[in-house]
Amino acid sequence: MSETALALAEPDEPDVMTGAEVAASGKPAGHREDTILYLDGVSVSFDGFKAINNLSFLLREGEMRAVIGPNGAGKTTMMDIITGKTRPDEGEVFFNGNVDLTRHDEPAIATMGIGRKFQKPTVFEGHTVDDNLALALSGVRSIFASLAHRRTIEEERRIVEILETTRLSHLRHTSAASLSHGQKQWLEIGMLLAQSPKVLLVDEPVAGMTDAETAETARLLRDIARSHSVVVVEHDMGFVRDLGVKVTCLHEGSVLSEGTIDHVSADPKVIEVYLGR
Amino acid sequence: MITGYFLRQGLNRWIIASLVVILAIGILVPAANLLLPAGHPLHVPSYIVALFGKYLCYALLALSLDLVWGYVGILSLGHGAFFALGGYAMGMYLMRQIGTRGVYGDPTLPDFMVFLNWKELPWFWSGFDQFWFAAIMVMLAPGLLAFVFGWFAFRSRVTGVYLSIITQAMTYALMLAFFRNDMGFGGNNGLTDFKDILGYSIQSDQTRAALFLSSAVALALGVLLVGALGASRYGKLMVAVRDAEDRTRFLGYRPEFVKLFAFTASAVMAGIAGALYVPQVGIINPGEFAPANSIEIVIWTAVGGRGTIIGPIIGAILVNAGKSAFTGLFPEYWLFALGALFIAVTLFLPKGIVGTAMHGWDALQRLRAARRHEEGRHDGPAASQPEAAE
Amino acid sequence: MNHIARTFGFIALGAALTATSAMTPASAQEDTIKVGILHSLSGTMAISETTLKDAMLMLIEAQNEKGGLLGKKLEAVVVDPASDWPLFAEKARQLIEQDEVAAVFGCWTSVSRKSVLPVFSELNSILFYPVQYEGEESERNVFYTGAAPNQQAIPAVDYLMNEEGVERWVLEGTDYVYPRTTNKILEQYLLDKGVAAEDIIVNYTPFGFSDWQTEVARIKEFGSAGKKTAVVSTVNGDANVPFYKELANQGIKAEDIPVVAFSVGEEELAGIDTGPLVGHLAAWNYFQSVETEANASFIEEWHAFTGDEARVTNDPMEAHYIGFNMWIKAAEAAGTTDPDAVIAALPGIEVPNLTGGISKMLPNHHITKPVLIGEIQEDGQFEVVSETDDLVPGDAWSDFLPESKKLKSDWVDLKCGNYDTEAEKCIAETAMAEPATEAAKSN
Amino acid sequence: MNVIKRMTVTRSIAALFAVLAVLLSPSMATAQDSDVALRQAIAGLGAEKGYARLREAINVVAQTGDPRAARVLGALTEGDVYRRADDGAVVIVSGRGQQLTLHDPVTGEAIGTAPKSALDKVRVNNSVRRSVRAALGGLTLAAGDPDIRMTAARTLIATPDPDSLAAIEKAISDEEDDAVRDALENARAGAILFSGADPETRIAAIETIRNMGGQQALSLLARMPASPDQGVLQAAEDAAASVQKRLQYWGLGQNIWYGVSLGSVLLLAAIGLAITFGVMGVINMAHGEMVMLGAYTTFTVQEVMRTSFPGLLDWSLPIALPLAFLVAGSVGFALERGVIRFLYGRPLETLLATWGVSLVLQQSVRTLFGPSNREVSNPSFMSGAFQLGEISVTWNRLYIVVFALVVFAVLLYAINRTSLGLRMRAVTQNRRMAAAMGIRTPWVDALTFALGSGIAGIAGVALSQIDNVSPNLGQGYIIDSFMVVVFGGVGNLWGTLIAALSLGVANKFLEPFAGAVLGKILVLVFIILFIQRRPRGLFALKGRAVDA
Repeated sequence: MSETALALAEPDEPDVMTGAEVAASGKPAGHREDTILYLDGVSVSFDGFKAINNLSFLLREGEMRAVIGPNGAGKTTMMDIITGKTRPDEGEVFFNGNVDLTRHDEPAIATMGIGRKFQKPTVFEGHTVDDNLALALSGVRSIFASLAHRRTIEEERRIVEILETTRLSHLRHTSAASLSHGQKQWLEIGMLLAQSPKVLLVDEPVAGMTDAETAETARLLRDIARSHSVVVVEHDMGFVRDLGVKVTCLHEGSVLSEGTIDHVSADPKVIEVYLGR
Repeated sequence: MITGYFLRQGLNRWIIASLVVILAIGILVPAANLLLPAGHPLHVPSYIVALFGKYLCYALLALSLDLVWGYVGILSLGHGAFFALGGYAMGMYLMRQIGTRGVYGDPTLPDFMVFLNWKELPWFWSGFDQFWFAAIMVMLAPGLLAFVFGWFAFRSRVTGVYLSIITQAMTYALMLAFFRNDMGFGGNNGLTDFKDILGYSIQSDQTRAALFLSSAVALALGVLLVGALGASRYGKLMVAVRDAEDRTRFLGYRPEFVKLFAFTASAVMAGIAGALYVPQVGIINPGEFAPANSIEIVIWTAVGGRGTIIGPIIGAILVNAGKSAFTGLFPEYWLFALGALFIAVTLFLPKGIVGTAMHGWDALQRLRAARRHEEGRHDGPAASQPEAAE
Repeated sequence: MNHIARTFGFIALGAALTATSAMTPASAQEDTIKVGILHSLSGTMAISETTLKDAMLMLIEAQNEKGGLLGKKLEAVVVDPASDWPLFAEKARQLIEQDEVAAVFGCWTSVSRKSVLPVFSELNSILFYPVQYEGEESERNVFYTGAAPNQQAIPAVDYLMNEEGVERWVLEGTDYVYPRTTNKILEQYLLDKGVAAEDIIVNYTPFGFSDWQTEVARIKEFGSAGKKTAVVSTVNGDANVPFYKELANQGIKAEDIPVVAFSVGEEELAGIDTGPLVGHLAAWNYFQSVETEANASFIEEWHAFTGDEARVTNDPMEAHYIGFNMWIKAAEAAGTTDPDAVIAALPGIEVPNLTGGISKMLPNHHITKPVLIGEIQEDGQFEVVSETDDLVPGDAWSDFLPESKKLKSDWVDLKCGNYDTEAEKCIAETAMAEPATEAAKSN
Repeated sequence: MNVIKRMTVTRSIAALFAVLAVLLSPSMATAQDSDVALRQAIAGLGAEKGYARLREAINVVAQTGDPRAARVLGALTEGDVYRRADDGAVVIVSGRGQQLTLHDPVTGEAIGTAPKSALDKVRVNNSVRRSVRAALGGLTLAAGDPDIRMTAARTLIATPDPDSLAAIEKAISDEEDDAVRDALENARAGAILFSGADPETRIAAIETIRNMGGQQALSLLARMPASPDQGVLQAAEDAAASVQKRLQYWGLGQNIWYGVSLGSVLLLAAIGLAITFGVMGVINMAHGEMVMLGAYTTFTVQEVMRTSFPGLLDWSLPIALPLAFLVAGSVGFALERGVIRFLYGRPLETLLATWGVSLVLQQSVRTLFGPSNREVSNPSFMSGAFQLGEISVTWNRLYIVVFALVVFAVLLYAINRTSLGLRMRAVTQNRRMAAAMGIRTPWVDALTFALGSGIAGIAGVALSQIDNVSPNLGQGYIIDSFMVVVFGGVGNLWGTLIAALSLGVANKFLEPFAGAVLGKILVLVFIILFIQRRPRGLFALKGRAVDA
């Protein structure tokens, strides 16, 4: 595990945030219909603590977005709300412009085409890489169908393809439990791909990775972003810069700043939040 | 057709081997009891037939627990309840078969109702004079209970220790309920004094042999079922739910249904085990619902090795054979031996006897494979059998 | 690698154990007569049953000192059915089939007896059952040396009615078959005696019940209605200690509301501070405090055998004493321990009991016993306050239950355990004929 | 030939007469004349066998009216009155063993010793004891101590007798203590109810009884002989209804008390488990056996006290407390070091190992102490009950409630305020971080487990007061304990407290309607349903989950 990556996660390097570019922030502009993800005025609190406070966020089809923010900014909770794990107290959450996500639970949302990678890599350790991907493949989801299911040629082809994309071909029959941390992260991304989602929510994909792995992951995500909408939550500023996409900075459950990485890192509010304390 | 399905699921040779062994025992033991004369060195006394018949039922019960615990990771501390319900359904049929041969000679009412002055048969006893009805109830009663219980518990995402404890509460509540004489199940004495099953005397060696064989067949079917389930995509899903429930949910699966199916199927298996057990031991009483009994099932499974198919079978037979032997050999000290066995197995064989053996076997295979530089070769034996997870 | 070795070691051990369990009968020695002892030594019933195992060992040892039986020594085979009812059946089968015992002394709870009944009738052996029970049973292979309800419950109620002037009754029991049946019989008996229905309450609690506050308060309330009230307790085993503790603490004195118990003997009292319980009653066929020579020497022998001066004796022990002596006498009379011969010889056998009388085995396989009512004393013993003049013959079928009133048991002349005196036929026999016809039909 | 159990629990009656005798000594000289009569009457006690004769003899003694008769009558109910075999003299006996000390039945002076074999006990039964009690009621009304007069008055209320009216009225006029006078007034009213007094007097008496209230009033009203007078009947009915109504309100309170008391037992049983299971995540099936060990420690301590230090007998519980903590705690410590430490992170396997441990512990105790119940007596300060209005509160239950709360408070303090508690919390929240900060985590684990087990041992001391002390003791509590901890929320001590009390109260409110068994079943079903609603119990712990 790379210590540098961890160190980078701490936003204590002001030089990263130079070259500011001012852009409008606040309420999302644009219409619900044009978006793949649409959150407006969302709030949620746990035992009086407001984890998300009047959050508005929107993602266009095919867009990749990086979300940054200090610990407790509400990044993971936002993902929980989108994927149906947490119900917002108020506010609107729409997928594809017209599907109200607050009315659906996790499996339903997942089958609609929202895939999620957890902060802590979560794969099926009792299975091989191959089985992990096979289970993730879109298609059979009902219990009874799965009883009689045999793998099709098409499925086989997709698995091979994903294995190549995620550079795991040589580990195909290895138990997931014996993968390295980085390999597990990739496998999980691979499982996301196998789901054929429209949107990928990726939570800290490079945490604990070596520099080489981090770079590789950035490349992988850029690849994916060509055909999918992606939200990446990350602490690692270097990685976010590598991605080269629009950045949203969350703080105390709402959007603090939004724009290019240079713009956001130059935003005095952001600097205040990261360094002010 | 069915065989074809199972074969397509790719049963591995371990399962086939155990099937052969179980069926061979199922045929040879009763045969040695019936056909060989009493003095013959290979003659199996009826006592052993009854004893092993009981073990086979316990093995099926342990296997059913393994399906939910080993594969899906649900530690049920209430599996004894399903076993007992199946047993009661069979017991009720056997009671109705007594007919006028009860001590009071009442044609419909079982003895315990007669001396408690009950005038007519309670509604839930009707239908049990028919074997087919009882056979359905053997599966339906535990299955339904498991389905309803699971439906609520799994949908509310009750997991881990909480789930274990409420399954324990379930069996405890049922025990208290069945102890009540007002329930109409014979209270503490339960159901006993059975005469015959399907017209054959329950005490004859032939009937006992048939019951023994049926138990062996039921166990073999259980092995087949668990093996087939384990090898199917559903089986992989069960293990996936066990290892990372949230992941399956975010992949679009509904783990509650995965669990519900396994739980219900397992309860039905346990019910069948109970139904076969009752005519062989001749009594069913609320003690079978006791939480301690359910814990014992867990222990058999763990001793043998959970998450493996033959593990729970070996565990159930070994622990119970040990119990039978110790209670006769060292009546005052057998609990020490039993207690020590449980401690030793957990400490030294965390994967159970079979799990550990397989682990060793795997390691051996891998070693050989490595020597031959055959990379990526899929080693067969334990692949379709999930490793015991923590 | 180490793991594998250990595993195989384990499997080998297991196999060895299984083998041993199957081998035991091979070591049977020809020059002894084996006697099976089937009492729980672990689990919930160990509390009561372990003593009986010790008592049997003592009796067998004493008999061997006297020269054994039919020129052979007796050998006790002890097994532990562990308070597990199906295990009782399994162990009974093991004793009879494998160890080839001549007779079995054992069981305590009704359910354990019910569990072994089919085994004894199938394998045709003999069981001596030493505990007071609910009656409603008479099996060819079983000899009931404990009290039937008419040998315990009814005399106790008579005593309370006549001596204490009790008019209001609480029938408090644990919810199982013995209390249910006994209370059913008592209720009918009391109604027949002119007690008003509202002056009787029947209440059941579960096994091992420990929180008696509400129940005892209710008894107290019921007892404060003005009429003299008594509690007839068929509360079983473990639940008794907290029951009596609560009675004492809520200040229910024996002078106000006496409790007469059928399941509380010296052994149970050993676990209770009896100070506050003085005056509460128990009905048995034997008390340790009975002053007879036979009893004094029995107690002395018991203390010598156990090496403990504090060990008490109790009623089921006496039942085993009587049963064992009857079996010896019957076997000597028959000249063999063959079950059929002994079963035939047993009815009519008379042996002295420990209370100064001669108990006789009746044709219904129950025995005659005196009924003693004792009051609890400060030292944990009972003081006899009433005793029946004659020995009371045990009645298998109660006269106070409508369905069993007409039944009669006689294994000598009628050869039937449940002879219907109205229809004048043996129910068991008529029923035996039926499966044959049924089988014929199905063929 | 048997163990002579402690002959006398210091019971109120015995104490009462001892005091009485001292108080009466000045009047001895004047009573010289009646001395012969009294001695003659007392000799009658040893004369003949048979309870009816004995009862007559008691009445003869009582009719002498000599207050000194109280001594011998009191001793009679205690079973301390013997007849000397050689001369037939009636003596009071004290001491134990084979050689007994004899006392004069009138003066109580020691008059030498005699072997037990030379004495015949004067046997008594319930009806004899009742006769004695009735006789004593009259004898003690004139006692000097107001407490004794109070007891006498209460006895008179319970046994109304028109014949004693005159005596009561005289006593009322002499009485100076208000409380005793009130009691005597009630006794008079009771006696009037049973007399042939005119309607007005009886109605007034009914009014007095109604104000007295309680179960006893109801009993008196129910028992009073039927009156031809409508007014009296009506008054009696009204009074009964009003008393009944008051009783109902009190009944509610009584039920709550029962519930709290049951809850405190549950709390005691569960609280150690809240540490070993709740905090450490060990599914500790041997928890019940730790409770059992505590109970057996109490038994052992009491036996030692009884044989070696009889004076400290009443102190055996306080002495047993630390010992039980140590015994159960060290077994817990050994268990953690020997077995459980290898199983962290595998909670379900701790279930198996600890189940094995529980079997071994049970059988060890069975081998050591025998399979039967052992007697642990209530010390005198925990015996009996007192009335709080119409609520009857038994002392042992009250002590247990208080004790449970104290244990809870101490534990809470230990966890939240002491350095071990701090380390304990640190280790359970983040083991690696705690280790990195220099906390010896294995040591803390062992101590935590020992603490939980020790608390279970302490619970055993308390439970020995109300339940069996037998090898099965633990088995009876283990399931309930798990229910309480899970219902309250694993890892939350306050949850355990609330859960125990609410389950206790719920159980006791269901019991009168549904019966004990159904009540318990309903509570279990409620727990099952509740867990569906809140899958992590009443007070779910945020963050760290004890998960399987």
